[in-house]
Amino acid sequence: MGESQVYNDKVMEHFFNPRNVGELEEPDGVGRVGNPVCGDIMKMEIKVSDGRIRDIKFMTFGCGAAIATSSIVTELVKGKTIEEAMEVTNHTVAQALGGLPAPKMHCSNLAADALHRAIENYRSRQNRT
Amino acid sequence: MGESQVYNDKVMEHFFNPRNVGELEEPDGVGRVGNPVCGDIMKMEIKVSDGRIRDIKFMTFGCGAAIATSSIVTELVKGKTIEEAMEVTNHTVAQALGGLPAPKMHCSNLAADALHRAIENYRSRQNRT
Amino acid sequence: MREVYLDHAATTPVHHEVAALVEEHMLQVYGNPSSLHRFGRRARAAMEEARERVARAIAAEPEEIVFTSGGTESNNLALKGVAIRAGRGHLITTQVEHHAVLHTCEALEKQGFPITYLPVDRYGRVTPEQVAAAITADTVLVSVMMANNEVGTIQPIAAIGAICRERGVLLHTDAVQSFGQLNVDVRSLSVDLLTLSGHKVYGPKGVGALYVRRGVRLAPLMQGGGHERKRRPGTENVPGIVGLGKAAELASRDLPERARHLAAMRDRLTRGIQEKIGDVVLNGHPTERLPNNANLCFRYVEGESVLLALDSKGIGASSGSACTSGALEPSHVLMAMGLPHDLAQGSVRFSVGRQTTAEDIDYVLDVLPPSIGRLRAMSPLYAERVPEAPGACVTEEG
Amino acid sequence: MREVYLDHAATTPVHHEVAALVEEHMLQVYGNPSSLHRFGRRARAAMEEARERVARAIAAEPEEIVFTSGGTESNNLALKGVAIRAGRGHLITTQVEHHAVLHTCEALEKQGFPITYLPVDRYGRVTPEQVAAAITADTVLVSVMMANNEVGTIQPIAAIGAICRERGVLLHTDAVQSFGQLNVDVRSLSVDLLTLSGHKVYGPKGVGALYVRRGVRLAPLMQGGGHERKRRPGTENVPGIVGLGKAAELASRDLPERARHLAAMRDRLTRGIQEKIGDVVLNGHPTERLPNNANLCFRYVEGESVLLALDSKGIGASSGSACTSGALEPSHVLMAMGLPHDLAQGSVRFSVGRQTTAEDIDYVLDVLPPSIGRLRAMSPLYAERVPEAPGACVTEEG
Ligand SMILES: Cc1ncc(COP(=O)(O)O)c(C=O)c1O
Ligand SMILES: Cc1ncc(COP(=O)(O)O)c(C=O)c1O
Repeated sequence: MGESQVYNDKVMEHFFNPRNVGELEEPDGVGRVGNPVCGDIMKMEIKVSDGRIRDIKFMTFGCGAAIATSSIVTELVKGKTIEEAMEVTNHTVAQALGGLPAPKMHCSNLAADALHRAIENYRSRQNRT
Repeated sequence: MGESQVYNDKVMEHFFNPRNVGELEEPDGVGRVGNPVCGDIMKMEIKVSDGRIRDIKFMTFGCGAAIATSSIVTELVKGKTIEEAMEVTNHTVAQALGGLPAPKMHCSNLAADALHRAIENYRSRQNRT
Repeated sequence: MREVYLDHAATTPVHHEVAALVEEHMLQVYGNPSSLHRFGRRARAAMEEARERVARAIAAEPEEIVFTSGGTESNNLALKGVAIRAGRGHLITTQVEHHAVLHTCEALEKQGFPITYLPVDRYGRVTPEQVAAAITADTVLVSVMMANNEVGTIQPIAAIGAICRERGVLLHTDAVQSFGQLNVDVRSLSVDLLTLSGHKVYGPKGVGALYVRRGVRLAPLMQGGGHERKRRPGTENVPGIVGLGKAAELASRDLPERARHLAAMRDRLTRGIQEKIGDVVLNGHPTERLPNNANLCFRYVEGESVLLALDSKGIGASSGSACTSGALEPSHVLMAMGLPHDLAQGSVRFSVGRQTTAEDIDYVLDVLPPSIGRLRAMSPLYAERVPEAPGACVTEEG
Repeated sequence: MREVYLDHAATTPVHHEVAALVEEHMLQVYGNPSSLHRFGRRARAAMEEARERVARAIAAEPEEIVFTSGGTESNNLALKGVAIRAGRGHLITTQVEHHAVLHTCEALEKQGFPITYLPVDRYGRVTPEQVAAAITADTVLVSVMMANNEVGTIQPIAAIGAICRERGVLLHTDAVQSFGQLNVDVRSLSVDLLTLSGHKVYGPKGVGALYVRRGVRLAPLMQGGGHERKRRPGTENVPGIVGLGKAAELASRDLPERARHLAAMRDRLTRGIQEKIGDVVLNGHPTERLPNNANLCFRYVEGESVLLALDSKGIGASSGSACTSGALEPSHVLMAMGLPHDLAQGSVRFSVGRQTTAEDIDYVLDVLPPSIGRLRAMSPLYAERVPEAPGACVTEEG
């Protein structure tokens, strides 16, 4: 194993170079989740047109796993249809990162939930208009 | 303490150079004791004249303490009156050696007993004649 | 890359004089101290010299020192040893003890020993009055740590000791973190049992000691040969014990100088951080704390992410105790001090050591602000922050 | 003066490669394996490599190895761990186990676990049939040592293992003495738990291991952090563990060569003694014995006096086990083998090691005959001896 990290290289890469950090000017949907046990808080904002996620940004308060999962989920769904995005699960996210340490699987792997909330928020706004 | 021995120097000296080892030609008294727990066996033979122990020899099967106590007891009583010799106790013997390790105090410290047996044996022979 | 180790509360590098002695004894003084021959006697003499050194360092008698495999075993032996020997009885401890005490208490609780876990104030302290009030006619043992491993808070052991003596109750203190940083004197503390661990004072891992005041009887944890006056069986770890003896000697010899150096480095770090990074809170007692400990919350960011950032720059620090840093539960110590459950794990513990230099600290002060900045920039809590509410570690949003 | 160490069954000098690794890890790889940072990860990696080495040496999986503070703790953990976890049940062991097993059984007996102590034959052996006959519906664990530390007798563990598997009973074996002398393969032995100790195989003191077959659940002996998969708390003794790993690797790599050398030295000694000194009896099994062990009775003289004489010439040997050589009780092993109570302590154990040379042996053969002669000359039993009665160790006189 040598000096293996707690997290694999891909997780660390996303932690140190997270994609799509920040907030959107006028988001079409906003999702926010918090895990009361770990204290992680994630916010996802999406820009949707023609049923596709054209832009996405996140803000995360949390551990390495929380930040890396947020980052990769934005990469996974950018350009995807919202139906495709709804199929992304926390499990898909962990897989895309090449795995997470066992205790982090349930605790800090909320990014897909945040995304789904954002999509739901987008849909509810659509319904309202 | 440095590399202290289990036994002090005096005990070791008596162990390595025991005084009065052997058997007498025609002993006036013979004493034998055995400790069933340790398996030590001691034999004391005395030669008495004018109420004094003129010669004494021992044979011992036993540990370092058993041999050293046998040796010193012969030294202590040689030339003494048998009354004086009867006053020598196992405690006197241990003291004369500058002390014995605690577990050896009761177990391998039988030399005075062997001596007393020899004196009693001498006395009983006297009575018989 | 430069490497800076600031996790001395988790474990310390072995002092080179200690390491040399340990190696020498592995190769040269290899006898079994129970053997009667010269090889055994040399080993026993080395071990007894080490026992004298440890005893001297805490003002005890050599016969009062029992060598163990470390702090965990010493704590288990102290608590179970007294409780099991008594057969029944009530124990008192605090909510901020090390797991080696807390989990042992829980195990004893399951065996029918009632336990009182005293709460602490926001600095992590108990008062002698709390202990006095908790003592009942059934109390057999009080166990209060001398200083906390996570936040460094020092407990008023001498005052607690006086109360326990008066009430005829035994007192154990876990001095694993204090030894080498505070003056540990079993007489003036009035303790009956005291735990030490080698690897926290530049000694070897896998060796510790329990001070057992003369006359205090313990049931052993294990059965085997009659080693350590029947209190701890097993062939004695002579090289480790000799190493502990040397480490103890050095710890007490160098105490004032070490404590001064530790405090200077720790203060350089906290002051620097507070100057360069806003919204930082120091956990634990402001003054009654170990000289080497700085436990900090960087508001709006989570602890582990700070540790990862530090690690990537070669800096080793920890969140809470090393034992739990692999787990996800928030620190029971910070929780007991009243930090909210979901945020208690946002703390970072820096613990400096005797070889920590000003350059090490300055390197941390260079590296840390941009890392915190980067993490805050992606924190929703930072974006939404309200003016600082003093006292709270991190502002929870609704 | 020439010094010859022939007490390798009590403990062994640390192999220089092992000592070098231990020192290196004390100074360089000082992190706490529970820490997440690089210092901690290096320590964990070193520890896990050691775990793999130990596992490989006994044909186990790394997850099946629990590191402990030594053989005594491993034995306590195995027996109490199974018994306490089961809550109730019957245990079977033998009368010739090490005190770390026997006294643990006695402690369990006091807690209400019935124990069967199997008797042994005059060579110190139990049979698989005895074990089979002793197993009841309540039996939860059988513990039989692989080879005896005093007389070197090897037990038929593989056959016992087959019986235990068939009957659904767990089997523990104390392989402290066997490891490095016999092939120890947990699969072919069909054991569920197996004890190792570092210091008997040229590894460090204060570190051992317990093999716990996958799926076997144990109650821990101590409480604390969640180390060693919750089976053994306390900061891991990384340098010691690394040392044990190396020692285990060397032990299995060098096994055939070592065993050959040990047997050659042992045989040179016993043959020489039997040629030069009459009335000598070899205790233990004539062939099913450890290659390094020669346990002898010199008739008509007592064991300790022989040891003192040897010690004065620089030779280290022992009577029975090191643990009891300070005590006066006769060896429970020799007693169980049927030697008379008062003479069972007349034995001398020579145990050769990997560095023992023919010159060492020849030195003993020079020094020993006059010493025995001198002691016999003052022995009343020798003076009164009757023609040799074969088989008995020392002739008791009426
Ligand atoms: C306060 C305290 N007590 C006990 C322990 C346990 O000591 P060890 O790791 O030597 O078992 C530690 C450290 O781990 C500690 O910080
Ligand atoms: C057979 C046997 N089991 C257990 C032990 C105990 O091992 P340790 O001394 O490492 O506690 C020993 C040696 O002392 C032994 O010979």
